[in-house]
Amino acid sequence: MSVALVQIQSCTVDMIRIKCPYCGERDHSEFTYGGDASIKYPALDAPVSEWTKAIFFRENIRGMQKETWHHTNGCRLWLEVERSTITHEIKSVKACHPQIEKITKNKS
Amino acid sequence: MTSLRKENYGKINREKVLGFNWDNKEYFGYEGDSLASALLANDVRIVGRSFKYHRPRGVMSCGVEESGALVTVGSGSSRDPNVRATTQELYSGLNASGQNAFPNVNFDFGGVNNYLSRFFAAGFYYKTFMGLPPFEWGKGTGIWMIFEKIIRKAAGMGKASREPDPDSYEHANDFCDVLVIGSGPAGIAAAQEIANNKLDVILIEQDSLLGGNSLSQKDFDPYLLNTQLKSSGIRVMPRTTAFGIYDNTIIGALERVTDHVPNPHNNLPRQRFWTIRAKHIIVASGALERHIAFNNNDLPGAMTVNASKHYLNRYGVLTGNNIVISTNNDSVYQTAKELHEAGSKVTILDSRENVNHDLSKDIDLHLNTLPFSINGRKKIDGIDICKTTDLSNKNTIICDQVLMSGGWSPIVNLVSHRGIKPTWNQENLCFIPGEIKENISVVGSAKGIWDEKNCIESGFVGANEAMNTFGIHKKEISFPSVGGWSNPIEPLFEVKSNKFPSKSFVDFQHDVTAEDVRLAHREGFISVEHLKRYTTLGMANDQGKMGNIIGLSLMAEQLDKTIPQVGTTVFRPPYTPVPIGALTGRNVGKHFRPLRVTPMHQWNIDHGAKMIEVGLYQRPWYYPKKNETLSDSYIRETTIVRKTVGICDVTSLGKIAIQGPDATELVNRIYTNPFAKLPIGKARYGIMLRDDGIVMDDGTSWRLGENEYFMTTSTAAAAKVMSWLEELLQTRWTDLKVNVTSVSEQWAGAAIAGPKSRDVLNECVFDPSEITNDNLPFMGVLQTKLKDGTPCRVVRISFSGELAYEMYIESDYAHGMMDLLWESAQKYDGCLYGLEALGALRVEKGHVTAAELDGRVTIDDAGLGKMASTKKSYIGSAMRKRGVLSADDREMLVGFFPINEKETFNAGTIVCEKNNIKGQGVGRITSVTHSPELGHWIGIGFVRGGLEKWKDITLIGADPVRNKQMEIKVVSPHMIDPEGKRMYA
Amino acid sequence: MLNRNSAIIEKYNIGKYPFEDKIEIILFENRNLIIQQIAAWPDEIPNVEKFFSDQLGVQKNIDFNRGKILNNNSLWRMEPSKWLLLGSTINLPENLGTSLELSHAFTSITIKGEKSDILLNRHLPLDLRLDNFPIHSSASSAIHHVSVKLFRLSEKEFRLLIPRGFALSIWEILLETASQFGYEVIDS
Amino acid sequence: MTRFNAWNVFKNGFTGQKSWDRQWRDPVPKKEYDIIIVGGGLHGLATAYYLAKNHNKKNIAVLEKGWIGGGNAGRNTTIVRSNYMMPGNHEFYEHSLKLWEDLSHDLNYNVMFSQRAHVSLFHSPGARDGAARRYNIMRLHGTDAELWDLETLKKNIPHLNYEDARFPIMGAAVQRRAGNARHDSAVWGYARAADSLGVDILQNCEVTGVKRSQNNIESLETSRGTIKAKKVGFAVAGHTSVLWQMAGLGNLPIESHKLQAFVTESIKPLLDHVVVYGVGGAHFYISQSDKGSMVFGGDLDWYKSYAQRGNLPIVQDCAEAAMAIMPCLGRIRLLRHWAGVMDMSMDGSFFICKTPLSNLYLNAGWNYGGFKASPASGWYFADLIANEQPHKHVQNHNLERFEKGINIDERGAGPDPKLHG
Repeated sequence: MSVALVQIQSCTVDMIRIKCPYCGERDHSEFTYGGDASIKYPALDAPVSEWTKAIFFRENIRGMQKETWHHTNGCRLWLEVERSTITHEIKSVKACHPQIEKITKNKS
Repeated sequence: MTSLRKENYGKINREKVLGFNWDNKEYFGYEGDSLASALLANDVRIVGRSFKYHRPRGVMSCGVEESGALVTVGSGSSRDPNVRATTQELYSGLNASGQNAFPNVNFDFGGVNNYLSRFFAAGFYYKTFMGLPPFEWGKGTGIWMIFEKIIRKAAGMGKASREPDPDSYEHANDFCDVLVIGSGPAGIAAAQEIANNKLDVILIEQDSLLGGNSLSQKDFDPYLLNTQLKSSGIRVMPRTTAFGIYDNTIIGALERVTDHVPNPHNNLPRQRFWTIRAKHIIVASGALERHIAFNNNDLPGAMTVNASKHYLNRYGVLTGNNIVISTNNDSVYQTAKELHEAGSKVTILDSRENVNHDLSKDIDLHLNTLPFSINGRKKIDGIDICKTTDLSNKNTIICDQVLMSGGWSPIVNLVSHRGIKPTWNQENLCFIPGEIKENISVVGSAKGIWDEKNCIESGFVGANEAMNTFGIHKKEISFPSVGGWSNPIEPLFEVKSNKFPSKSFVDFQHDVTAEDVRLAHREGFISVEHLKRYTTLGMANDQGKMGNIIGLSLMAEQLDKTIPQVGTTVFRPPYTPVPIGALTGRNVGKHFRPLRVTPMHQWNIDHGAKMIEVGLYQRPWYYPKKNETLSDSYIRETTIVRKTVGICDVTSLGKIAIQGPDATELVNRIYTNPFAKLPIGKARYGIMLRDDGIVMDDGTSWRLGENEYFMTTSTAAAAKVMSWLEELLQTRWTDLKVNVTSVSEQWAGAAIAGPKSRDVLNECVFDPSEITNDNLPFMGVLQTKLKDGTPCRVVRISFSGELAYEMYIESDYAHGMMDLLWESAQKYDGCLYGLEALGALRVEKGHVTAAELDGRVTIDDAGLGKMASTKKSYIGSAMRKRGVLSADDREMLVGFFPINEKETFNAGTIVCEKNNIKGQGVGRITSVTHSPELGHWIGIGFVRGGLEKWKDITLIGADPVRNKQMEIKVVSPHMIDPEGKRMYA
Repeated sequence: MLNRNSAIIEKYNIGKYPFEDKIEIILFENRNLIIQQIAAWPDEIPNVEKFFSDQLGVQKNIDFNRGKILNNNSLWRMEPSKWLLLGSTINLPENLGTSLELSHAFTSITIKGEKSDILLNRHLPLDLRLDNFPIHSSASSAIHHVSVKLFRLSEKEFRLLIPRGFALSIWEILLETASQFGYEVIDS
Repeated sequence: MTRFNAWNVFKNGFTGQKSWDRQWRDPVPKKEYDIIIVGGGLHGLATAYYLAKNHNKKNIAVLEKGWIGGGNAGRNTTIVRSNYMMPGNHEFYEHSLKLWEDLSHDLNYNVMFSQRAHVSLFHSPGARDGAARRYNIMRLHGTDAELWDLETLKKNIPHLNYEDARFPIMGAAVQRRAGNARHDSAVWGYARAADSLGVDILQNCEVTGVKRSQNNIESLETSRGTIKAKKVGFAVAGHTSVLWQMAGLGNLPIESHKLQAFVTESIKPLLDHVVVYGVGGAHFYISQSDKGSMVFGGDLDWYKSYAQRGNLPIVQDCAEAAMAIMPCLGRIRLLRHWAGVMDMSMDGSFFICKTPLSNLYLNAGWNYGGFKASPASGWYFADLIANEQPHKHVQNHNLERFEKGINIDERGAGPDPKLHG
């Protein structure tokens, strides 16, 4: 190859809409991003090494990841959202709390 | 000066004559004119100067792609630079002027750059100006910054006002089933078809008139069309530009509400920023005609062919008497005919060998012919032409206008915002939108369909696609094929000149020439993005709408590649630039952020409070008596609190109701100190840590009942703590049966502090016998009533070290409570006190706040290690002592006194050893105050190793940014009443 | 009892403010509105619904984001397991959940008139078209970064609950926007 | 190579600009290099340059998956400053600023570093004192720093909103030696200078796999073939975790977030300083490019992302902040905005450190600070790779600091990457 040519991706702008299982589809600006939902928090008295791993070392997934969002300016549910960190496409949304999840599942 | 206006042409209202001002001269135009058409009609040819060479420029197009006629509209605070004259509607009294020129665009001293242009090739400024010429001697940035000053002055385009923008703007939201962008034949067909099927349609058109390219047709009536569309229930939004398509079929659009109105009403916003969420979008955004790069192709009078057709048929302006049209495609022949019929002499140069067209004999058609160079300086005198086969043999044609058509580029920008890559159509020499997987359809010439009938047909196909989204299925028809000219277009991007330096402009506004592109390539800038950045091609206000494709073709030629191999450049939103004011909407000035006030806000102001911003809140800072300064005032307030009593609004603290059988368990897990055995009717001070063991917040929690707590947080952390509790309960501890609700707004609170506080309270409550030392001991909580029966809550709590209480009442009663308290306090010569005195009182007692708890401090550092239980686990208990967090030489909380008691000091002072005043020092002062009781300044802060290590050693407080340095000593942070006798009194 | 004090009294100027002789918005504050939050334990929701039926005469269970207008009060489901009772309070048995009075936490404003939905959409990103937000719908969202709760009382009549401390600021910005339609502030 | 100076610019004016060379070669990848730097951004190019220049290393390659400078180097607001206070951080950024000061001469490429002063507004006495702590520490390190009171500020920048600002401006903390630079020219300058010292810059050369033994990297699989390396340095901010996983090394204390930047249409000089603002939950910085565009930026886009695209609400937020301090900007039009992917670390500070593999070195976690840091980043990283020992200024900038409780968190925001914006 003699030249460096790259097909440039067009630039897009996000306007993520999150389908809150209670409120319906809303702009993401109503929500607060929490973080990686797959983190398993150790017991409160677990050793430092376990806590260090849980809160400092992250998988930093490039692709679909489960993450939490708080519907801060809405119903205030904490949601588990499955979202691509590349395309921002959202695959699923559900309430984090298992009992709330059950109540909202059938309705949404 | 001659009028070029033609009778019987145009859609302007000749009844309504509009006077306007251009470069301090009065002119006239008609209602329906653009500023560009009015200037052209008045034979004003030079309307702008280019960015780099300051070359004279005229009107080059009739729309948003304009990169020549950029002007400044208005003056004073409404001065609006870089306005495209082609899209600015004319109104009576419009005041416009040329820009980037001195003294004016007609005669510009900056034009000297044009003669120096041989030195100003692409990237020249990377190669020089570093040091003293000619060999860049010197070091550092000094010489560059002298050059920079000159360069900055010469660059830029228009001049912005320095006064606040006087207009208002607003945001708006809308929702619809189908959104159609563009009201040309394809968009109209689609919108009508969908509306006929009872769907909710919004049609957006950036122009003031509907019709798109139909407006360039002589017999087209935009007003009739408007009536028809509205009667079919379509929501029509003219003067609105869809500038971006976002995820989930959302568009951003800018509506120009009053930009065409002479004296708009104050109640109306100047522009609206629309966010429209549709279920399906139909893009009928049309196509733009390209120019051709050849020598001097930018002289005033050079224009796209379609633009001149618009000026004739929409505005009734014949832009030239002797016109040369240069083309490589069929789209110009109809225009040639019409220009000729309107009275111009017309010559066509077609680069193709064989063209089959029915032309009047009066129109000269030169086949196989290229434009080589335009002659003239400020206007066109003629054009040198040559055969495609022989560039050295030139003929000159006398003319006063040169029209160019190098082909058409569908406006694929909006769909490109969706990450959809355009594909190159070699047959039609243009990019067309790639395959779209979302609910977006592209129709008409935006899809590369040139023929009007086919455009309409494509509108119907787009409508069917949209209706599919709603489950309405119509007879399947497919898109007409791309293109539609009877004679194929042939490539003609650049006519190479042998002249040097070349003036074959690719990007007009930024003066990027074909030679610049070749130079960039020679220097190794062989990716499109490098090329763009090195030459600044496509980075002007038009974002390369006119020149990008030509630039790509030149690049492809250099690399010996095809255009699609070279790639497309990035199409970034916004499609057309959006004013910052419109993006901001009403969130300006005092509405930048909502103001949060406590229920006694007005009461505080009425009683003389000076306010200060604390987060979004305004809180009383101090209550000056006549002529008192801040420091007079807070020293008086502090003194009175210690002597008798003071009252302070503490409503801004966060308040959370914690209810349910597991309330105790929750509180016990989030605070470091034990809460499990807190009796009902008692409160406790607590510290919360983050997961990493660092202090997050402090506050109190009161046990109101078996299963109910009332938690207070710091003002700053209120929202954070609330979300944190919700997160814990909904994600980590889902088995706990607890409800948490913010009651920050429900309750107003006042602190009553000082030796006389109990007396004051006794006068205010229904049953004074309740407020005794026995019945309400330190940290006791009482739910009781004011003397008129209004319920309230009282807690005995102290951050001043004095006998003190806080009283909470439902917010609507706050004024009444303050009246009562104040009336009583005055009898004891009490005072109202603000945040400054509050701070002074707590510094004297060594209480920490956000100034100390800066997110790096552990509970031990803050001297509160005793509050960290070793008997239970809580958030942060594992991490709080990791590694060096429990080292002996940590910075620990201490108090500071100046050695010389007359000396003052500031928070932010760095504490250093006497002979080593540098680097990080050994500590810092975080909060200071004058202590009336001690009679000198005091501070709290941190020092490495704590009080033990530095007792009786003189240290230095270094505050070089305030030119201060003083000797200080380290003392206990509890500087007043360390045993707490007063508090328990 | 002490006098109650409205959060927006300083900027509550009763009167007509037409634009081009038109008034298309009417606003007023619902002073002294009683607001109670009822939060059910998730597994007790059916029992709480039965409790509503017994105590308040709510015939049918209230769906998500809907409300029921009763005699002197109304009951709105705002979260999966939370309701707001406007106009009165009831005593929820402790085993079913918790209740909390929030009458002073919000300022309630009614916005009605031909352009009421358009005024709201200048600030709220909610689809207020009647099919999507029918009468007796509710929603939680934000105006100008401030959480608000919205109720639709009729096609052109809405009620907003604004956190008290922000109410004055939001009231001002609503009036600023309303001035392009012409508005009237009437007695509360 | 033709030197860049006024004389040659003048000469070329008469010779059709014909004697300029390629600014960097386009070499064919060799089978093996002594040192491979993965990442052709500013950090990678600077590292290669200083390895060759300071440590006399030969046989170096920089691997870039796209075109050099196409990542965050070309996607930032070009601010250069050294107002950091945590131990190590301050020394590092001050060293960087010093390198910037003579970078044009060093590289023979005008990087247009304009020391026009970095003016950080404050709006409360508390914020003033917070700034005083930081700026005092700078002064005690011998770095320039000052506080401006309101009068001085008004005199220097008269057209800020001193009238009806929601949060009244009370003064500013100022570093006069700070300013901004032309980001692309820094990239090209480093590339040209590194190339002239023999560094192979391999564009379109994406690392697709890492071949390793227990303790070593043996070779890199790339889109242009297998390339062996004695030492490998990663400098791929935004995508560090991806390479790290490719090398089989598990998780890092890094999350990828995106940050937007904005430019307006060109206007005549309006703002002669870099102005920074942070109040009411906003975080905002603005300056004017030499071309005349207002260049500004704000907060992260709130959520984790590898996408180089921004979101609309942040665009509005930034516009609000712009108007809040400069209400005259209302009619100035936003021309472009874009986003870069940031390596957000758990404490907002960077990593220049050794790794579990003996011949792999890590340069990552630049958060917001990457552009200004790039000269020093290259300098200290080259030092680490050449000497195999971290310089004392970066001795705590490793992966172990979290478990050890070493705190170099400039903001004190804690282990939430999105809060370090």
